[in-house]
Amino acid sequence: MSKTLLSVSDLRTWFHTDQGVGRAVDGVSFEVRAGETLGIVGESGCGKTVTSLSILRLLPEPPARIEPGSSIVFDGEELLGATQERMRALRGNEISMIFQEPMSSLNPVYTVGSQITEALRLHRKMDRVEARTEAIRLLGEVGIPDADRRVDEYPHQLSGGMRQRVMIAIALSCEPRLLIADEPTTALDVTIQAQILELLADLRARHGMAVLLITHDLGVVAEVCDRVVVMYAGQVVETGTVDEIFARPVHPYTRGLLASLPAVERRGQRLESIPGTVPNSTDWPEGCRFAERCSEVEDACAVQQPLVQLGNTSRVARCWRADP
Amino acid sequence: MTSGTAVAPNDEATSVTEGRRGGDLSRYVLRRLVGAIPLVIGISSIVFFVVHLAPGDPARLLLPPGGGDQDVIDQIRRNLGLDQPLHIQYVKWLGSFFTGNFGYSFSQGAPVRAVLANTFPNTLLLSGFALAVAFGVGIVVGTIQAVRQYSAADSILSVVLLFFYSMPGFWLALMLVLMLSYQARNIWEWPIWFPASAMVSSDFGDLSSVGRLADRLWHLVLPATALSLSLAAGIARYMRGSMLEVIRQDYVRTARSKGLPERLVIFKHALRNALSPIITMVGVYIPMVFSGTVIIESVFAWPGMGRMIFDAIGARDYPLVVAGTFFFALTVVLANLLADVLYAIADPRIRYESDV
Amino acid sequence: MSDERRDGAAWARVVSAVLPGLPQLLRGRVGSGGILLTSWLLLGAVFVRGPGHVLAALTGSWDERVAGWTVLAGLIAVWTWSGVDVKRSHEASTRGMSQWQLATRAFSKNRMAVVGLILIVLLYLVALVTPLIAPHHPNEQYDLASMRLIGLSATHPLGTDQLARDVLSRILYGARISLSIGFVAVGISVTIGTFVGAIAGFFGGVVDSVIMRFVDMVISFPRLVLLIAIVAAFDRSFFLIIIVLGLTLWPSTARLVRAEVLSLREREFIQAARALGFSKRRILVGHLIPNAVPPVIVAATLGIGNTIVLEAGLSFLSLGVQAPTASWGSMIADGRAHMFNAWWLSTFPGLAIVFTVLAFNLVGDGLRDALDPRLRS
Amino acid sequence: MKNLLLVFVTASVVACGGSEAPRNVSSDPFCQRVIPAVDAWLADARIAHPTPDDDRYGGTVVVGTNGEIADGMNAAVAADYNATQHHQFVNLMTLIDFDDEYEPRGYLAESWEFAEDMTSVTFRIRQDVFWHDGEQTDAHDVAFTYLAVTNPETAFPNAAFWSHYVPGEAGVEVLDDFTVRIRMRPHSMPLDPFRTVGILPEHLLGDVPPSELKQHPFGSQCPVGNGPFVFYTHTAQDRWVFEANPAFPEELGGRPFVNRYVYRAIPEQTTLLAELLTGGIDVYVQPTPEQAQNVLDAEQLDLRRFVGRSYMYVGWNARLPKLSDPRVRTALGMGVDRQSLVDGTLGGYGRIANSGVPPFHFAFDADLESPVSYDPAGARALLEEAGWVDRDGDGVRENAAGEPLEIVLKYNPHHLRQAIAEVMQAQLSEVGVAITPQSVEFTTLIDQIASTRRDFEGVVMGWNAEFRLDDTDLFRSDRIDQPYAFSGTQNPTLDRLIDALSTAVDEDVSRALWVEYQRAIMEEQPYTYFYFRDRLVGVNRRLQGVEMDVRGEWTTVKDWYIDPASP
Repeated sequence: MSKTLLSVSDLRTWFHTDQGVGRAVDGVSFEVRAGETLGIVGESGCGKTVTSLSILRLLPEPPARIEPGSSIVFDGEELLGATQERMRALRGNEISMIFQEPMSSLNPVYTVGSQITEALRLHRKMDRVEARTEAIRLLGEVGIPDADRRVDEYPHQLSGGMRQRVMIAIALSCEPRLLIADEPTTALDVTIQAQILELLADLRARHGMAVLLITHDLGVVAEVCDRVVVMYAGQVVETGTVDEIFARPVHPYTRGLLASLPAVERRGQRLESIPGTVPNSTDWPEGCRFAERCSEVEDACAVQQPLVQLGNTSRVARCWRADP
Repeated sequence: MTSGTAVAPNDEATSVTEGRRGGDLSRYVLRRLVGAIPLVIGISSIVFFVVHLAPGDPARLLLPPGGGDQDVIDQIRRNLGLDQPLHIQYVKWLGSFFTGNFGYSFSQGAPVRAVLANTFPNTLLLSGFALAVAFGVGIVVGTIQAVRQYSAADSILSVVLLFFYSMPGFWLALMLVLMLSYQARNIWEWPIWFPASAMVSSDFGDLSSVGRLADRLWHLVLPATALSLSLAAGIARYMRGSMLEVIRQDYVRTARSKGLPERLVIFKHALRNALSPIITMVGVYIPMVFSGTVIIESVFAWPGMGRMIFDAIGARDYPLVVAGTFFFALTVVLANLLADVLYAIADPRIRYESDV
Repeated sequence: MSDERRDGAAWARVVSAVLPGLPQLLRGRVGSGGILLTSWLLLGAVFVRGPGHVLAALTGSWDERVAGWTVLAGLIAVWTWSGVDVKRSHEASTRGMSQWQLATRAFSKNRMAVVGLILIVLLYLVALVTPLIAPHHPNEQYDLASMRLIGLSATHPLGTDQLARDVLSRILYGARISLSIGFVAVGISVTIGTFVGAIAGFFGGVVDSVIMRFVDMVISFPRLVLLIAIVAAFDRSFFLIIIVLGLTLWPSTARLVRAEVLSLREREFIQAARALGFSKRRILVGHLIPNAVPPVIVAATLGIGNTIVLEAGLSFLSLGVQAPTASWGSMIADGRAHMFNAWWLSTFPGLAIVFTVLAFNLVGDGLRDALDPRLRS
Repeated sequence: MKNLLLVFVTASVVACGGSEAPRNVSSDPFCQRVIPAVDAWLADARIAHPTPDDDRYGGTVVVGTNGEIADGMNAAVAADYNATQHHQFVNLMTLIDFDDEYEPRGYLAESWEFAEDMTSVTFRIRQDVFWHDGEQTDAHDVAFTYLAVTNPETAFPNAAFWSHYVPGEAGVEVLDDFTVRIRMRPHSMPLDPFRTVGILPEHLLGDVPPSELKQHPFGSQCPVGNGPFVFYTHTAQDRWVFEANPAFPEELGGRPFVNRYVYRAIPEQTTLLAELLTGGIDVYVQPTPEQAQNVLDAEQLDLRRFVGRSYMYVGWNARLPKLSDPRVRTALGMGVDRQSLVDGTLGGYGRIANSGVPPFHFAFDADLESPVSYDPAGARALLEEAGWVDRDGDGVRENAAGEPLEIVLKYNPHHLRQAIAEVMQAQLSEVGVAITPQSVEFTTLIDQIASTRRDFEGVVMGWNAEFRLDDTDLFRSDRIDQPYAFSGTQNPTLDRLIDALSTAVDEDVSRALWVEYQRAIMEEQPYTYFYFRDRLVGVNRRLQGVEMDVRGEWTTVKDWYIDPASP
């Protein structure tokens, strides 16, 4: 097993607002190993995006605050105590990130080229000409045709898929060891989605970087991930390899998610959905947070459940019925 | 996952080449200019009739109190061509207009063209300077306020700028005269004080060229301050709003995720986007500045066109009023056009399809 | 309900009966608490100072009646409102909040805006009860030879003016003029602007271009020429000033509403209304205009302040309200000749304008932040 | 964008700053021809007449007032006070001027002689006066000027000046190059117009059709005078700059002391005071009465005060039935405490007027008992007598028909006029008259009161009295439809006296008639006369040689000098 690149433990990112304290991320732990692809899945509002932004410390503080006791260790270095300067040295260089909305993630008033070269010149100290050549190369690498022309175009002249490719090029530019991809395909057409995922997988293989893929779509997870973290209401509810999770989901929530996935073998059946919505982060239910929506709820669910390791595997789940 | 790096299908053809943008720009400017002609002529014509229809007879004003009889008044009217029917005067005015002659200003005793040539540049200098200061201050303050939303600095800057904005312009101007001219020089004996009026000192001719530049700037300080302080608050307010919107945008987060220092994130990525809507405000602010000059030029005895038009209306100096408002309107139209062009330059997404 | 809470409620009700607004204030609701308490204190002071006066005013001249009834009705309203509010706030629980409640909450978070709002409420109350609190008649001239331009004194707290009139009383009466000019002129311009803008935005096409070209022209039009021509052509009056100001301010509202309607037009609920076959008029008046209201409210609030300043500018150009009626603008303009030797003449009305306009702007900014979800943090 | 604007602004500041002295040279062909000629002549004259070795010579003096010099130096079309002052004492020359006893003395004219029967006057012109382009000033210039101002096509504003002179060619005769005779009908003070109207250069304006004189660039773009100061530049609404004329005749005082005289128009009085206090201007013409105190308080400043020529009055429209009764008009005057206005709003710098005869006039009778001294009780009685009684107890009097005595009092926005209107409103309400002040923009107001519509009831106005008084246009019955017959009273006594006065040559006869005239006016009360306002001038003490009296602020401008001891 390769070494641990990123280790998040007991991460609590809370939002302090007038309406109360929103415990968006409430004690999340997981780790990413070098070269692997870890997926984080969950419905919107479960805290997965906040988790990813917390790693790069990109959340506006206030209102957000990473509570004491949390820890994010990247390659042996504790990030939560790091200076802003150190964080900037890491961002875009060691750890880079691509976002959900390719339409709005690129600055509309600068050319694609200048947005790529920015990171190159900052972190890799290239001069203007070198950076431009490298930018064109990167655009080619992410599959943009006519790269030497496109490099001078503005984001609005590109399609959504192309823009996401540009985002990936920016993220790749400094050969990061960890790429955080926050719902990279959600806003794209299905055909483009597949291309982008393929591209990501291919690049990971070539550059040997780890990928932390945030998504709500288990289908995506199945396609590209090695391991999965399932999040619900600010907490991790289940962890395991893709095969394990898909074959033997333990937590009722995970099962619910899987049931709502269209599958070839279940054609003709109604797709199931989980009733209800994720509760408000200022007002998590006491006890099991999924209890209200759980079809298998019992009295014991009124008590907060710890994460339980399943057997001697690396799998953990947060349900009292998960048999060890 | 075999050939993931295959060339992506060119799913959308949105590319517009730079060359076409350039061609669009000049055609757009031309179309706007042509469109502005009826607007400006329309405004001038309305002013022509409004001023003519206002009661009062300029010829009477040219008589000293106590003297004169109706014959003299009639003769003055004949000499000035005011005895002709209004439509004839209008046609004559239009004619003189197209020859660039603009007629004769009887309240200033000089051809309108000469009067405008002497006063309009002064007004442009004052308003240009005031606008530059107002936008400079407004943009800086608005940015600080947005970056530090709801902080003490945000509130204090708001209140300070709003305080000046809330002062009636003439009162602010007179206060500046009282404080920074009289009090500063005579009472507090500060080393720096500013002249209360005029564009240059009376010994201007004896100064070196550096001295002359300094003298002009020295005289600009009070009127430009008075004019710009009231504008800066509005600009800062829009800038704050615009900046607040922009710094919540994804691309600002992208910039941060690249590891850019905060300074670059704000001043390179956010500011340029936040500025675009501010640029179009030049078009809104120029008429405001021009209105402001009427009062400011009076207080500071600045020989400009705002004050000139006001006096000309009082004197029913029709040719001067009409020509003056024509140039004001023209400047406003050109400024709007300039603002739109600048906007388009600042924001590459804008194409000149419609006159926004 | 716990005992503690019930005790709290009882205590709050007692306090509210004596000092309405204090319970709210103590619970951190600066906005409603501040408004209730300061209004209570102001009106109460007026009443206590001369209950006889207040009662006599109820049957006096038109001015006095308004003042008298304002005091009585105001006191009762404040007292009841506070009582009801205290009772309700102890019963109510957190429910889902409407857009307006969210906005109210966002607004009351903004301390500066809340202070501005309290100031505005007080200003309007003062303007209404002026006949009961002004120490002198605003146009009463005392001895010209000995009483003019007297500085601050006990009989004339803010001094006397160039015609030996009491400056404080003139400022108090001037508040009525300045505030009504601001309010009515903006009312006129907002109404016109909203309809013109809504029609242009809704119908689009030729209607839109014609209207907007006209608006462009009015905006580029040197407003002053029009003002002077109108003021020269008609006899000067309070209403003329209001109309002139009202007619010159509408184009910006029209642009604002048009832009808003253009974006609303494509939104789902309007499309739905269309699909349901609602008439154009009904969509425009029933759906589009109400939804364009928030930005218009902001613009109107800011506009009132601007109009008060603009009126002062007109006074400087001798185009303001007719003497001897005092408006703040005309008081500064008349007092500016005495800036070197009787500073109080222009300073106090000037400060009155500054604080009023400041208050309107703070409230306007607060509203903008509160009503525009994009600016909420 | 910001940078762009800054570049623009800096560029324009530099562009303006880079030129020589700020001088507007008109592009008009006339000016293009004339200005180089003046410059050349002035350069020569400076060599020919070196500045005397005296440290009083030199420096720049700046005078600030709140108005422009409308129509500039063209004496044939300009007649307002500031313009006339500059014609008389700065840029042009008049034939005669007044000494400090207000007796005529020669100026451009060396001497003059009346015909026995007073039907003509013959002037001898000085032979050492030159136009500022080098041409000599002679009798032809005088004749040209006379023809121009008496030609109706010129529309000389003060037509009443010439009502006793023979207009046109028949009225003027050049006897030789330096002698000219002007014909007239015998009348009082026949020299007066020649004190006011500056002589114009025939060689420059002789070809201009009279009806185009007004529009000629000579007036405010490039005047060429012959007086002690040479025109240098004029910026509209800003300043006139004149330079000392080194060739000004020694006999008349020679070259002025200051090198440069600047006239500045500063519309805002607070700014004017600030400029005077901070040394931006040396002379402030007409500070407000309150500002006078600031001038007195400043140790570097000196306040000059002299009797003014202008008086303020309220004109009643006697054409209206309710104002046709002299008793009503008298009562309106009696109901107002005019002295309190003089003491209050004028700060004591003025005196009550009872007629249009100014205090400096030889016929002014200070002892004349006015029937309109402040007397509210008397006013009430007089109104009762005229049939105005408060019949319905609302505090306003009504006549027998029940019409209330309500009068709209119009004024143009000016603080002193507004004060009169406001004080009248307050004080006349005490005697049962409802006055409604109404501010009307000046041009509109003039139109309302001077046109035949006479759309007013009462109006606050001011007149400027000249040394030679002539109220024909105001009160003579046959002028009732002329513009300035505001009140429209018709009084045979006044008609007779006006006629007799205008032709009375002998001063003693004239004085007696004036006394009678003042009585008649007081009786008729076409106006409620308020006051003559003193002229006040704030002067920086560094400026010496300043003498000011009723002749005007600029009377001794060529003798002003900057105290060599001043910093």
